[in-house]
Order: sequence, then structure tokens, then C-alpha cells
Amino acid sequence: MSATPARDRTIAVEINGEQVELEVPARRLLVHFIRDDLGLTGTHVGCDTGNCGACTIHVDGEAVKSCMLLAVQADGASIRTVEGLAADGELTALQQSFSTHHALQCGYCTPGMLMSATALLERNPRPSEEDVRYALQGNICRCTGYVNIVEAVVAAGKGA
Amino acid sequence: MLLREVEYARPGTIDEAVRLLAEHDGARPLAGGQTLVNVMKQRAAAPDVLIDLAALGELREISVSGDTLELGAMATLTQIVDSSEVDVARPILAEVARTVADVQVRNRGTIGGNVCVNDPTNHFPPLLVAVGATMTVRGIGGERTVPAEEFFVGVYLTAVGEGELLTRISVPARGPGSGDGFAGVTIGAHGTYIVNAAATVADGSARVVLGCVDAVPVLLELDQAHEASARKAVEAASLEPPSDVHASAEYRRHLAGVSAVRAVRQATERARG
Amino acid sequence: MTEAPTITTEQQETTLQKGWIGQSIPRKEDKRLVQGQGTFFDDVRRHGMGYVHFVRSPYAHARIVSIDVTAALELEGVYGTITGDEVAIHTDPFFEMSVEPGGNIKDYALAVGRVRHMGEPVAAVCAATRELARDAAELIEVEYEPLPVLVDGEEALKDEVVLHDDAGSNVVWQGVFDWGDWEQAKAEADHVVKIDRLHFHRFSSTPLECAGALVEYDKGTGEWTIHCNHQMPGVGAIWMAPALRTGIDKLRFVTQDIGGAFGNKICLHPQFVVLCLLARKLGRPVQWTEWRTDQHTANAHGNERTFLDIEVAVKADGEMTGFSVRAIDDCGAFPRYEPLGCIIWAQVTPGCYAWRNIRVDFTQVCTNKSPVSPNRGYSRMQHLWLTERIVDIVATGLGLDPVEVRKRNYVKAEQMPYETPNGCVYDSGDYARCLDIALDLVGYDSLEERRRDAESRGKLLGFGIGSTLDSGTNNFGQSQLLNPDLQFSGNNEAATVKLDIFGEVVVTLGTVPQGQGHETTAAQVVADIIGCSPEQVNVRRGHDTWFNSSAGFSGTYASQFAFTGLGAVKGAAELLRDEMIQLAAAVLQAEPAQIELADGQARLKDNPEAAIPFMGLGAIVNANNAFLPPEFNPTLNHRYVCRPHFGVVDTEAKTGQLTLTYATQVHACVVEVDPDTGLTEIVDYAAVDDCGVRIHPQIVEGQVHGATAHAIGAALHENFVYDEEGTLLTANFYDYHVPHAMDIPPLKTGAIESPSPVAPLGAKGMGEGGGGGIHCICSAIQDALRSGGHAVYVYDSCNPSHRVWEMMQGSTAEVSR
Amino acid sequence: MKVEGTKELPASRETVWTVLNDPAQMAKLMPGVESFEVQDDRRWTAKVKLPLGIGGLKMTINFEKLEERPPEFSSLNAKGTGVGAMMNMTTSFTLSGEGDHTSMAWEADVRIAGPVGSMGQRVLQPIVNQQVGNVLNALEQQVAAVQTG
Repeated sequence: MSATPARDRTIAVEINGEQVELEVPARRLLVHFIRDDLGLTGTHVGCDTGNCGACTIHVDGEAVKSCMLLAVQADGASIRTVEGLAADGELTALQQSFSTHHALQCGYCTPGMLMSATALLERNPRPSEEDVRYALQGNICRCTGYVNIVEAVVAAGKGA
Repeated sequence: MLLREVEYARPGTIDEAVRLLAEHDGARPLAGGQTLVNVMKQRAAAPDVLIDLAALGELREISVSGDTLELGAMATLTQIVDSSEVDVARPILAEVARTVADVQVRNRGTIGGNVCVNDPTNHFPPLLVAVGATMTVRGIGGERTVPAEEFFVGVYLTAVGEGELLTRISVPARGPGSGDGFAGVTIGAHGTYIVNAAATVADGSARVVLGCVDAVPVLLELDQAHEASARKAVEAASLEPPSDVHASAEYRRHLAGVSAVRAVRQATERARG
Repeated sequence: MTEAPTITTEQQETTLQKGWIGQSIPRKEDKRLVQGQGTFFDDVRRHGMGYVHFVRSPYAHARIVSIDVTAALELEGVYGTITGDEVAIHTDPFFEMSVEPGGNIKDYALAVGRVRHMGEPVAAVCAATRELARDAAELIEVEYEPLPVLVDGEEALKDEVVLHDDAGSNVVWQGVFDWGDWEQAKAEADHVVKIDRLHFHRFSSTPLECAGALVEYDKGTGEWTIHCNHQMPGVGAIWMAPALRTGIDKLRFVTQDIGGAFGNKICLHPQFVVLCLLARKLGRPVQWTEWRTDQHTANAHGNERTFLDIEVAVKADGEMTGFSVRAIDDCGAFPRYEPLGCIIWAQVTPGCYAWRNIRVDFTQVCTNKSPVSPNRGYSRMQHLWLTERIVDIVATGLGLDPVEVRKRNYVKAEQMPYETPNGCVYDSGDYARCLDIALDLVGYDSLEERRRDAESRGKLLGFGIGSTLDSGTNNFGQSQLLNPDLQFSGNNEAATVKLDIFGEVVVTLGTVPQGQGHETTAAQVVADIIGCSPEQVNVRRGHDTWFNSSAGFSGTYASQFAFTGLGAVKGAAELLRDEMIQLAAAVLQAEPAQIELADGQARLKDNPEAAIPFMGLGAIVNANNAFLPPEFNPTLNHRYVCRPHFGVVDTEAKTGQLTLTYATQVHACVVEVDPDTGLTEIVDYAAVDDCGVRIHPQIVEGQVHGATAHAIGAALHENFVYDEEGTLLTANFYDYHVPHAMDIPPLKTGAIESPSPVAPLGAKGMGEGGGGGIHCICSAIQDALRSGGHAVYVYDSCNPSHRVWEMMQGSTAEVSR
Repeated sequence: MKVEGTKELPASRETVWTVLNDPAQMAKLMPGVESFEVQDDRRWTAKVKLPLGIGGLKMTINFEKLEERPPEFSSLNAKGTGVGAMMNMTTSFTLSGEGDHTSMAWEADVRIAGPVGSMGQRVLQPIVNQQVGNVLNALEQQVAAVQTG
């Protein structure tokens, strides 16, 4: 990455295991790069202030809100989106648990929730209810009241 | 949600970053971006050039040298939460970092960004004043240090001038018989502060610093680390806090007293061990 | 008629076993949604599409002096613009439902000559990228001349500042409802409790997905296709087509997955008309995504309502015989879906109580705030809050026990079906029993012990109840109680079910699901009727006008899917079933009575070996039909319209069946208030639901959770607050705090089932809830503060820490008796 | 939002009046002025960038003199247009005092409309106070410069 300021950049990212190289304007948000430029529409936008977490993805293994990063900031990074969870079409235990526990209604917040919860489970495979609520604080759901989401993540941790 | 045109550079060294900041009018350092990118999304403020500090690995380091905890300005809040150095030297920093926004924001947001933004509701400005931190600022002409008490100049304004960069925050390690506290009232759990207060107690005296009641953190020095003297000091400070949708000036003034007392109580308990 | 209800609590769950109905099967929607494979409107792309950005007014009230789009058009990549002047030329104002003066309001898709609320669109621009569209919007120069601003509903009555010159008054609608004999009830009362003022605040459900659409115009046919998340396309088309001077046949609405709506996606017609005009003008598909700040400032707020001069007639033994109230409803800058809110509340006129004498003087006004739109619990929630506040204030004022006074005044299970003073019929329910379960769940017995424990920790403990009804299935005829000239009455919903060549069962709905699991529950109903597994039933996602499965009032609103939506599915499935049986009988040379449908086959009841799989039936009719006799012409493709029967409303007495089913939700909670800060913490919470037969208990419980979370948010945080300049101070999720996972306490739920005698499946609509959480939290805060020696009544529906603290400083509503 | 105060200046009323009523000198008082253009003796325009730590807030401000009674009273209106914000400010000052001492009583009514007005409420008051402080300090310096120069 050059130290000369520029309005457009060619960036290279690894996304869900695939290498992508594309020119983007410096002002483009990572979430729009993912959705509009790469067509990975599983990552959603629910607010314009970084509060809702619907756009949560993993950058180099950490959960981040892709509406609070510029695409150029991700140059050289490895990205995982919801589409990368069940890469082989087989649902992860967490995804399955979400369905079993009715942890989603409209499904709009779900990709972000799954990414936050996946990051939690990777750090802490057996989270308590309190751990889960703490880890999901940055993800707003307007349908479920969180009850079943918390249940689903705890259950996924127990391998249930 | 959609930003204005902006130029972007990612320098590889601090010197290069400082040079770029000095060379380009309207250039701003981009740390974690958890405030800056948001503000740019609203197009409320629009830097012309962003100097991304992401590649400056040395700014991410957390270490202890002697009795001082050294925090690189680009250390993320998650790093601070997880750091064993912080845990040993000044655990209040991790404790407070743990309540800033949410996991995703803490993963990107940096301590340097938190203080350089100096939003009156931010956690670290009052805390760093309370613990007596020293800020190291690098400019094209070299380095200078600024005590935290003098670092916060106004809303969104700090002692970091045009073409300068905050590089390091030095925090004295917690001494024996001392204790730190932090209290306040938020909008929702771990939400934005309506009022907060940080306190450090050592040798029977206390420093209490109030946040969200003025353009900059308000420092109150107490001869005696008592709840009553904290209450009195807040009253004597004749605060004129802003009113907004979450709190009238009167309610904020009241909460300043409550928060100060609670922070001092916590710090005192910890000082006792 | 009524079976003994079953009880479920968290620990133990028993359900009616009726085949697939009643089972919490995995939702059909989930697999795609957990993989990010849902298709929401913003995921739809078209070649050559342009992105639209609206230029919005920074002022709450101003005259538009001029709009200059020149600089925007000069920007490279800009496809075109549109302003209010063009809109006024190419469209007609939207149809208004009110009588005069509100009926004279002229509401166009863009501001014409004047802006009436902050964020009101004054122009739109279309460009090659989202960012460019916003760049261009910044270049559109609008000169405003600010006008005096009106932000208070009571102030609006003075007409010193008038928003709509065409109406000549800020009053949209005014009327008095007088049922029973209030004057006599008051004269005969032992106590008349007076409450000066209660205020139900502005908030909305703020679905996580904002509004938006991609609109394509077909020049050759003059047809528009609107890929969107409108939740009530039937009514959307009724607004849009006349404004666009076209027929309803020219508007095709397509919805797929929708990220929540809660009523807030009903009034999207102004923006959509702008998109239609731009698509036609520019000859390309145009796309608009609303951002959160836009959603908050200019889309859909819930109705704000102030209740004044409340009087309640109470007998010495605690029986409440009636009440009288003056209500002022603030609908913001334009009525849009209003004045329907002026009558919808009347579906629950006496709340859960047996009040027979009720007088409501109702006025709706315009102010310089965002227009309102239906919002979960629409209009009934405000009124139910009033009834619950009344009960608690009366109980406190007269020293009655809040549980006992409720039980004494509730409509009793043995009175069901119960006709209210205004002619609505509560179909079934057992409110006292729901309350008992709720009390049990929150450990009401140990309350005083816990109160002492809280006191020892410096906290004030409070207990509260919210008893509510969720009235389901709207009778549009109630609009005639507002405006007798309106040609709306009844309701309807359509569905189709067909059996295809290889045995595929395909269902299309007129409803517009936004998370309620319609694909799953419709499949359960069809599976039970035609004898197969829900997995075999393909319920098409979303709504498409071209499905031919929509009716005039199609949509998802008014807690009515269980009745009309599933009623249509059931009707269509039964037509298909009957035909499949006839066909099988013909092929197997048996009598229809000998045929049963089960396991994906049609077979002889007494000889299951003699069976034709669905594939066989589908193939015969669709592909191999030469041998069928000419007089027998099965289609295996059926459309059914569910038309509930309401009868005609009485516009003189203002009575009638305004709705059909009444689900019950009784909430109870325990809170702890910090007397130093005014912060409220919910320490125990229970919601008990009775919606009759539960098609899918897990979905029902999910709706209860969701409605509760909305209510908790509204009760403690969510508030659209304006300053006196009409600037919205809570325009984003920073200042408009919606609950996150750490804000919501663990919720306990319970359920009983009192099947509806009128609903096709015994199932009542229940998705909206009645705002029970708001009522019980207000009630609990009042209890907590009083236990701390503060002689206050909770007078506002939103009680963030500052208000609770202010109440403790002595400011409160006046109550006398 | 209304703000008001008084400022004591060690200069004659005439000196202070000159500084405050000469657009060119006035430009030096305002924070972050990037360009300044005088239309006539009653109207002028400034492009400013309020220097905030998160990046400058850019605005074009049109000034119009409303009333003046030299060397005692003057009022003017300032309309600012920026992205996401419209600023409307009416400000006035009254000078009194004898000899080399002037007392300036000032007041300003500032209104911010638009999204920034929504977002900035809790910081607006401190920011305005801060900017006012800057203006007053600059005035002091400018007055001193005029006196010595």
C-alpha cells in the first residue's frame, strides 16, 4: 500500500477463502464493497451510525462492523462473511442452533449476529448466557427480544 | 452513510505519517476509525486526506517500563482488555475499556482515537486525567509530552496540533495503597455516558475527574478521599453542564455528584485492598 | 366450543396435537436466512440501474423559495433529478380518508411549495453510484424561508400556525364517541377519580431494514415493477395508482424477504411514486435505499396521544363503571394512513374490563413532525395504556389492590363471547387466569420480601401489571365511522394452492411476511389438509402482484394472518383436497368417501395399497389428461379469498364489529429503581399469551418476546423528541436507544389456549401484542416510587432515568378524587 | 440557543467599533476563515472551516448587517450553509464606557437545523461557548494590534 495519498486504490483481499483484486474509491465503505462490488449480499446495513451490527464480518479473525471501515483499510486482509460460514453447504452448529431455537424471525440481523457469535465461540467455546449477551451487545435485533438468540448461542457452545 | 471524496494513504513509518500530515492540508490521521468514519458518513466533517496508521505496528505496543505503563496510541480497546501488562499495572484501564461500546468497536477502536476525538461522553479522557497520564505527541520537529490535564482543550479538540500525531500514552502503574474507580450513568447497559466520573485515591487524597459536564474533563482534587468531600467538591465546582434530550443541566449536575461519590467509594475500597 | 385450555410455561410445554398444526417444526425460511441467502430489496440489481438520493428539508416548517438543480445535473454520472414542481404536474395528490377539514389536505410525493417537517423530501436525484447520488444531492440548492413551527398537539388546536392552508385548520378529524351513559355512571359513582393529563409518547418499531425499492418501468406496457418491502401492497396500490393517473393493473409489487416492518412499511407510497416518476423519466431502473437517519426523521412514527380531563366512575366496592376522556392524537405533518387511528383504538374500547359507559372526545391534529404510520399495536396500544394507567391510578388513589381491582373488573371467562359497549365481540379468553399465571411466574407471593431486600441494597422495588388485548383482523368498515362516504368495508386475503406435474405442492400468498414465518405455518396448514409433509409444500417467498393471489386488502398488518391469511390458505387447500379426492376416486373407480389423502398419496381408506402418489395426480391433470371424461375438468389449482364476516357498522351509534379476534397478553414485571439516578432495572418479567390455537407455538412465543422487547424499549428509552424548532433530537440509534442483548432481562413466558370460535383454525392473530410491557413497567415504576415515599403517578409512557429522577423531585401529574 | 456575556476591553469605543465593523478586520476574529468576500458595506460572505479534531466542519456563511448606531450598537445576521447543517445566527453588541475602556455587552441566538443539529445537541453548547471564547480572545488581540499599530 502506497504512502502517496490517492482517491482510488487497487486493493487485494481474501474473502471467504478467495483472492480478490479490485479498484475502489477510497471513500467506499467496506460493506458497500462487499455487497455492491462483490455481490455478497448476506452482509446487511441496518443503520448509518455503526450501532446495529447487521454488517458484522470478520477481518483477520476479528468481528468488526463493515460500515465503519473503508474498503481500502481492508487491503491485504482476510475477510469472512456469513456466506463463508457454511462454505460447503453444511450448516454450522451455530446456524443449525439458530433455526432450532427460533433465534431469527425476519433474518435481517441474523448474518451479523452469526458473525459476532461465531467470533465469540472461537474465543470461548462454552460461553455462559452472560458472556453471550456481552458479546452480542453490538448487534441489534428488533424481532426476537434476544431471548432465543442467546439460547441458541449457549446451546451451540454446549454442542447441543 | 456515503462519504465525500477523500484521499487515502497508508504510510509505513511514523516519520512518514507525520510528514504526510504536515504536507497535506486537511489531512487527518485515521486510527481505528470508529468515530471518524462515522462522522464522515454523516458528512458532518470531511477530511481531505486520511493518513491510515494501520501499518505502524510500533504504535500498537503495550509495555511496562519501570513504574510506567506505556500504551501505543494505536492499541485497540480489545488489546487493552486482554493485556496482562494492563491487568498488572493499571487494571482500571481494562475495566473501563471493557465497557466501551461493543466487541466490534473495541476490536477496531483505539485508545489514541478515543482520547483524540475527545467527545465529552468518551470514557478515557476523564480516566486518563484521573490516573495522571502523560501523552506523547510527535510532530515534524520532534516529540513533546503533554500531561493529560492539559491535553484536552475543547470539544473534539486536543493539544495535538495540525501535522502532529499522538503516539504514546504513559500511565503510572498503580502504587501500593492506591485505588481507582469509575462510575456514571449510561443510556442502556454499556451505552453512551450521560455523566461519568473517574477517581484515583492515594495516600488518603483523591483526584476526581468528571466527564460529560463540560467541554473538557473537569478535575477536582480532594484532600481527603471521602464521599462527603467528593460531594462537596462537585457542589463547589458550580458546574454548568449542557442540557440535551437525555438530561437537563440540573439532572447532569446531580449525577455528577452521584458519580463522583460512587467513583471515590470504589477507589477507596480498592485502595484499602 | 371452548376446550379446556392447556398451560405451558418455560419448563413444561404441551401443545394441541392436530397433525402438523400445533407443532414447532423448523421454519422453512431459516435455511436461506442463516446462510445470508435471503433476498431483501437492496439485494436486487438490474442492468443500468441508477441510485436515488432524496434532498431533505433541514427545517420543520418553511416556504420553498426556489430549487436549483443545475449544478447537480452538471456532475458527471448524474442521470437526472425531480422536484416538487414536476410532481405537482405529473401526479395528483394522494387520496385522503378524512372528512373536512383533514380531507382537504393536499399531500404530494414531494414537498410542493412548502416543507412541513424536518427531513421531508423536496427533490430527488438519480446517479450512477450511491455516493455520486449523494454528492449530487448536495449540489441541489434549495432556498427556504423559515415559518413558525408547531410541535405540540394541544398548541395545534389553536390554529395560530396552520400547516395546511387547504384545510384551514390543523384538525384532521374530530368526533365524540359516547357509549352507554357516562353522565349517569358518573352520577351514580361513589368516587369520581380525576386525572388531568397522561401522555403517550412518540416512538416506532424501527425495523432493522429500512425502507426502499428498485423500480422498473416498462415503456411498452406502461407497467411499473416495484421490488420493495412495502408490507401492504394492496393499499399501497390504491394510493399510488390514482396519484400516478394509472390503473392498479399497471403496478406490480414484488416483495421477497423483508427485514421487519411492524406497520412502519405501510406508508411508503410518497417515495415510491417519486421512484416511479424517475424510472419513467430517465428510462432506467432506479433504486432507493432509505438510511436510518431518514427513517427516523421522515418515515414512520407511532401516534403520539395526549389524554386530558380523565374522569373515572368507581363504586365503593372497587367496581369501575365507566370513564370519560378527551384525547388529542398528533399525527405529524400529513395524515397518510390517518385518520384511521381515530377509530382503530375503539376495537378495544373497554380494554380488558367490563366498563359499560365510556365517553371519548377524540381529536387528531397535524404538527411539524414526521408523519405517523401504523406501528405495532397501532392505536389500540395507546388506548390500552390509558386503561391500564387508569386502573393503577384509581387503585393507588383509592387504596385498592392492583391485582384484586383487575380481577374484579376484568371481563370474565364465563361472559365470553362478550359484547363491548360499542358492539365489538370479545370472542374468547380468560384474563384472570392469564394474570394468575403471570403472577406465579414473577413470584408475586414473595414480593414484600424482595422489596425489603431491595431496600437493604438502596433500591426501590416496584411491581406492575399490563393486561392487554391484541385485536386481530381489521374491519375496514370502521373507517365509515370516521367518514360515512368512504367505500371501504370488511377485509379479505387471498391464497392459491396447486398440485404440479411431479407432485409439487405450490402455495402463493397475498400476505407479505416480514419474519412471522408464513411459509412455515402455511405449509403446516396445507400439509394437514392434503395429507403430506410441510417439506413437500413449497410456499413461495413474499408477495407478487402477478401471483394472482392478492386481494384488495392484501398485506401483513392488523394481527390478522392467522385469520385471513391462513383462512385463505385453508380455503384453497380444501378446494384442492376435494378435487384430488374426486380425481383419485375417478381413477381408482371408488366413491370419494372411500378416498383418504395421507403420506403424499391419495388412497383407499380400507385398502392403502391402492394408492396414487401426488405425482400421479399432478401428472394426470397437467400432462396426461386425455382419458378424463369431458364433463370432469379438474385444475388442481385453486384460489380462495378469505372474507371474514363483520356485518355492517352503525354510523349513527358508532358501533359495530370492528375486528374479529382478541388475543390476550398479560404482562407482569418487577423493577428496581435507583433513587440516586432514576435508573430502572427490570429484575423479573413474565408475559402470558392466549391466542387460541397456536399453529406453531415457537413462532407465537417469538412474537411475544419481540413485542415485549419493543415495549421495554419504548417504556424506558425509545422516544422521538423534538426541540421547539422542530428538530428531531433522536434521529439515530445513538440517541434513540433501542434495547440490545444486555438491556433485555430474561423473559418468562406462559400460554393458555382459548380457541377462537370465529377463526377458521381457532387461531387468533397475536403478532402485535398490546404494548403490555409499557403498561406494566409504568405501573411498576409508580409502585417503586411510591414505596420510596414519592406520592407520584406515572403520567408519561416513556420513563428514562431523567424522567424518573424528575418525578422523584416532585413533578407529577395532578390527580384528585 | 442563546448565549450572551460582556467583555471588557482596554481601548476606546471608537477603536473597538472600527474592529467590529470593518469586514476585513472582522474576518480575522472568526475561526477557520478560508476566504472572505465583501459584497457591499452591509453584506459579506465567508467560507470557514471550523477546526474540530475530527476534521473541519465546512460552512459558507452569509453576513448581513441589520442595524447600526455607531459607536454603540450593531446587530447582524449570519446564515451558514454546510453539509447536513444550516446555521442561523443573530448577534448584537452594545458598547459603553469612557476613554480607554470599553465594555461590550453581546448576545447571540444560534440555531442549527438539519442532521448535525440532531446529532450535535449535547456538544453544540460547549462548541459554541468555545468558539465564542476564541472570537473574544481574537478581538482582544486585534484591538490591541490596532492600538499599537
